[in-house]
Amino acid sequence: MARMMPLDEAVRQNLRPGDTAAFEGFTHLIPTAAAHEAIRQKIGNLTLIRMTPDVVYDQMIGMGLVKKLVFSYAGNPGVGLLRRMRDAVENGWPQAVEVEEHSHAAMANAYEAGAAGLPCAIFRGYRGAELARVNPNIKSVTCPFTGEQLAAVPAIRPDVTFIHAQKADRKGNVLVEGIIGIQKEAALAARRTVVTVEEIVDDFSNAHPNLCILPHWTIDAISLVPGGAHPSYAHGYYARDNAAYLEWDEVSADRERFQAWMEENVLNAAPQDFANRVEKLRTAQ
Amino acid sequence: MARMMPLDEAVRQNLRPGDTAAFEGFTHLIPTAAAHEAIRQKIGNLTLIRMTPDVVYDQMIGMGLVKKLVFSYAGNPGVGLLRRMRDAVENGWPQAVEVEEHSHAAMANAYEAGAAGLPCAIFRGYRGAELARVNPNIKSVTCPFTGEQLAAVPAIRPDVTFIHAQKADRKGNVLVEGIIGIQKEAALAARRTVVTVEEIVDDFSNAHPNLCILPHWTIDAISLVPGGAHPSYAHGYYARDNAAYLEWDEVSADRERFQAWMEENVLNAAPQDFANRVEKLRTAQ
Amino acid sequence: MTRQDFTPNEMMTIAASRALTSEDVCFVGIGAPSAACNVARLTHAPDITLIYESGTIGTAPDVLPLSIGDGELCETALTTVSVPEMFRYWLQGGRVSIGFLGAAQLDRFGNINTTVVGDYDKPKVRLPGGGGAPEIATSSGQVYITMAQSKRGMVEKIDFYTSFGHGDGGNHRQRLGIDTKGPTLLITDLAIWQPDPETKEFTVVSLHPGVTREQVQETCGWTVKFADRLEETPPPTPLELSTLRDLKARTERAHKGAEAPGARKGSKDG
Amino acid sequence: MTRQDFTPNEMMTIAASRALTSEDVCFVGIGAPSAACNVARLTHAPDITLIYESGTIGTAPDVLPLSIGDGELCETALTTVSVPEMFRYWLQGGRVSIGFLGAAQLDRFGNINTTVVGDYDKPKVRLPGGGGAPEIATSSGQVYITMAQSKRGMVEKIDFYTSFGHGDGGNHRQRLGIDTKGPTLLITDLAIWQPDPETKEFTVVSLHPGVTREQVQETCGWTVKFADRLEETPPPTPLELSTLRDLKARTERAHKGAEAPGARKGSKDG
Repeated sequence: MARMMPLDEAVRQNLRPGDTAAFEGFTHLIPTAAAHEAIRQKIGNLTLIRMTPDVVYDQMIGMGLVKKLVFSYAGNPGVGLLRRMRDAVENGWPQAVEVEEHSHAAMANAYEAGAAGLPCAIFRGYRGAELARVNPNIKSVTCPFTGEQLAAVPAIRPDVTFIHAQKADRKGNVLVEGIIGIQKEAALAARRTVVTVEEIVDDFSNAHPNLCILPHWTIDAISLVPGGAHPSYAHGYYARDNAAYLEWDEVSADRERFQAWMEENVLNAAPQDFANRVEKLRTAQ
Repeated sequence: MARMMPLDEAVRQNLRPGDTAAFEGFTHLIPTAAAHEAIRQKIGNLTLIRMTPDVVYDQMIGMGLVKKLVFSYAGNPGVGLLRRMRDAVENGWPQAVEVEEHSHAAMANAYEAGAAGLPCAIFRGYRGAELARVNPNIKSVTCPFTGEQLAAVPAIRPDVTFIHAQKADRKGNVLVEGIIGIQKEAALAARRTVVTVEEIVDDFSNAHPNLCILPHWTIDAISLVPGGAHPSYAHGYYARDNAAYLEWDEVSADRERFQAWMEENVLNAAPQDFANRVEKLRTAQ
Repeated sequence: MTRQDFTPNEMMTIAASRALTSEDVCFVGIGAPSAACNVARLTHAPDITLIYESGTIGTAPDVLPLSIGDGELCETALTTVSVPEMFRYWLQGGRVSIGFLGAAQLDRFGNINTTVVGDYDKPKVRLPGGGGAPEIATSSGQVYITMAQSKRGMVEKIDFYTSFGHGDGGNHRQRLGIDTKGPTLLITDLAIWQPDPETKEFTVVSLHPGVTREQVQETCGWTVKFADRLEETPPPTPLELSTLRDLKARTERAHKGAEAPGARKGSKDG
Repeated sequence: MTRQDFTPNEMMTIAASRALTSEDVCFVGIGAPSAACNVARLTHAPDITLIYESGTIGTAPDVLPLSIGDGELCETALTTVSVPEMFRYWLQGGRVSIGFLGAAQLDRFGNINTTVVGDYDKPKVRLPGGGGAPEIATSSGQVYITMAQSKRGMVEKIDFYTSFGHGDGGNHRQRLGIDTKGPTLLITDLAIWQPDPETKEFTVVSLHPGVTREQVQETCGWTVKFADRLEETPPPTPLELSTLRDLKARTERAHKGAEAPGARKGSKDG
């Protein structure tokens, strides 16, 4: 049952050292504020899951909070590689990170299976692809009707999923719009779900009946954090800060510059700082 | 690529004797006009698929056009049994109908697998249920990670699917709203798809980005048939004709009364008659 | 025994409604379950989440739907999802606390038949089939069943296991790997039944006002077990009764619909 | 050889755009493929359907997205679906005619590596990984690849088979049960390549204006095969060139974004 609370409390109550956690968002609605709060609280030893780990996972890895990464595309979208992740994987700095790597199709199906309460997902995938050789969590199943071999992966069931959404209503129902990505599945697949939102409204009574809405009883905590997806964006609220993604490529290239940036922009910052960061990116509503 | 054409032509071009056909609609948006056109064209020897065969399938069975029925709930919704189907199954009148019976969960998953291009669907189902004994198309698959036995059913891939939708735009994109049921999956799972619509609009440029829209290149033929879902309903256009469902229980109770009713209301009627039938049921738009 | 100012059917619906709470997420079968769930919502359980298999989540219909997918359900829902999503994410996903089913045939272990009377291949009566029930019965946290008693309905042995209750009783569910509770409550027009903790046989725990043990036995096809401490179901309160009757009256008016030629009055739980 | 008024990169993008038609349903990778697809849409293929893996179907962005999920893609799309639906119904469902991929490493049979340079467990360079590519490569009707030539990129043997092209050549796809055509076209900054009908080895069929065989060989890590009848790629038309340059200029302006502190100019195909 969704409870409204400040973000620090929501993270403290729902993310524990050693957890398997997903901070999901497919380019859009990335829960940056929640990830930064986790960094401030120094919750470590995490297994992080995400289809498209980008800047925030680069930051968590660089801060030494990550034991293992489950992913399908690890890049700074449109810019290049993730330099902190590379440093961890290639050089073990600040600590080695174990990698479980999939394709997007596999992870999308695995989240879907998690939301659907199944132990595994089957799909037509990985044919001729070498990931099946290096990832023991890629197996196969034979269709009992046609004999076709299909790829199988275990369902994803995070201990906790964090997502950012546009709106919650007063009861704690949550609305996600635009590029909805994998958020619904990631939220439903998790044991606990925390949502940061741009806005809290009275109700969704005028919303179209077929929108992506998570009922309040599927969510554990909701925190109001305007701008909380920056530098990603919130459809209808503010645009993507492409410049910040380009900047990250430079910041993350150097260990000391990275640490100074984190000190200033994360460790010594707070959830309410996000509102300022998107001020110039706000779109006409 | 969707082509706009009159309903008689759309049915003639896309439904052939002996086809496996789905006229889908989950209480809402049932493609009655298309089914009536198929009856007028006397296209027989059909294998009909539908989760919830109701009045229109009762009519097609009673007219002797159906060889086999694949279904999960065959009833006059909220009223009772399907009397023409009972007469066919119990007494072979006007001809025997073969039955392949599933649960809703199985058929929903099987359509989903059809839309997803998979040969089969797996789900946690049929546990302790006797349908698995009488239906050879219910098998099982073992999860390669947990060892759990899951139910498996073959994907549904109709030769042709008919659905009714609220709107098409001029390019032939189709919008379905409200109780969207299984229509998207049924349309995408089929080799050919025919859509009847309430209305043709210029474009969907003001529609919410996450609505259920079928792109024009997934559809073969579109026919404008206002009222074409009667006695079911079209959300935003007209209400369900509950009285007609109650009436059907009486009409279908007697073979001769059934035949007279079909003569008058189907064989000697035309697609454009549907607009009149919903006139009194129209809701404020 | 005094004359009651309510019918056995009304008592059944109201007794069933009392078993539901605001915290429940209830997968609602059409007919008697639908009436009970909505009476609960309109009285003591205003925050109950009602789910219909057509995809509507958190519905609050003003009139009872005739079908599982009436427009009213969508218009009043928090959200409406596709049917595959309903069965995958919401039912199979383990998010339903109560599956509420009716039955054509029921046995003492809560196994339900809505498929055929007689042999499956040569049925005497071809019933509508299982619909959502086979998986509602195994994926919901627990299952409530409601039906009017009759020897034809409550039978020693059902003709077909459409949906699994407690099977042959005891730990039969666990033996099949089913980890949900199954039928935990049966509400008829005469009594409230609960499964024996060991044998899982439905046992009468409460008689509705004015009902005798003999009446329960006469309308049941198996030898009825009664609990040692047999309660009397509290009669409907004025609020419960007026809520149910108002709901039924609104429903009847609505279902007459547009007065199409040949329209019959009223509806029938199907 | 006269001085060209276009760059090799522009020629590459425009040559790639010409391979697309209004009837295509194109699953668009970010970077060079995205530019080519949008030039096609803005010139000779106005009705092409562009799909990005973020869920946007039928997009018509005014500027090129920096990421696969920029807001522009959703705002101009016919509809936006969830990522599982994208990969299940649209890609795996067989509805994509052209999968358009870039590559970090490519071999002569169209196999692609975007995973690691060096050993998988101890990589010299950890690349971003496959993302959608492994299934785009096998579920799309055919695959077009576009990349700038270099000995580091076009190699004798790739370090990791991220996505399967023609494997070891010949009928290797069929032997694995893959029934789609795989890579049928490679467009580089120097030439157009097509697989040999038998061996499936990429063969140069057209040199871009002013490019020599030697230049192609010098920037390719394997011994290049040239077709017997080697064409010259028609140079960009004024319309193609202005369309591409306008698109790039709009994109550059847009990606500077809100002039956040430390913002760098321009974007980079990633």
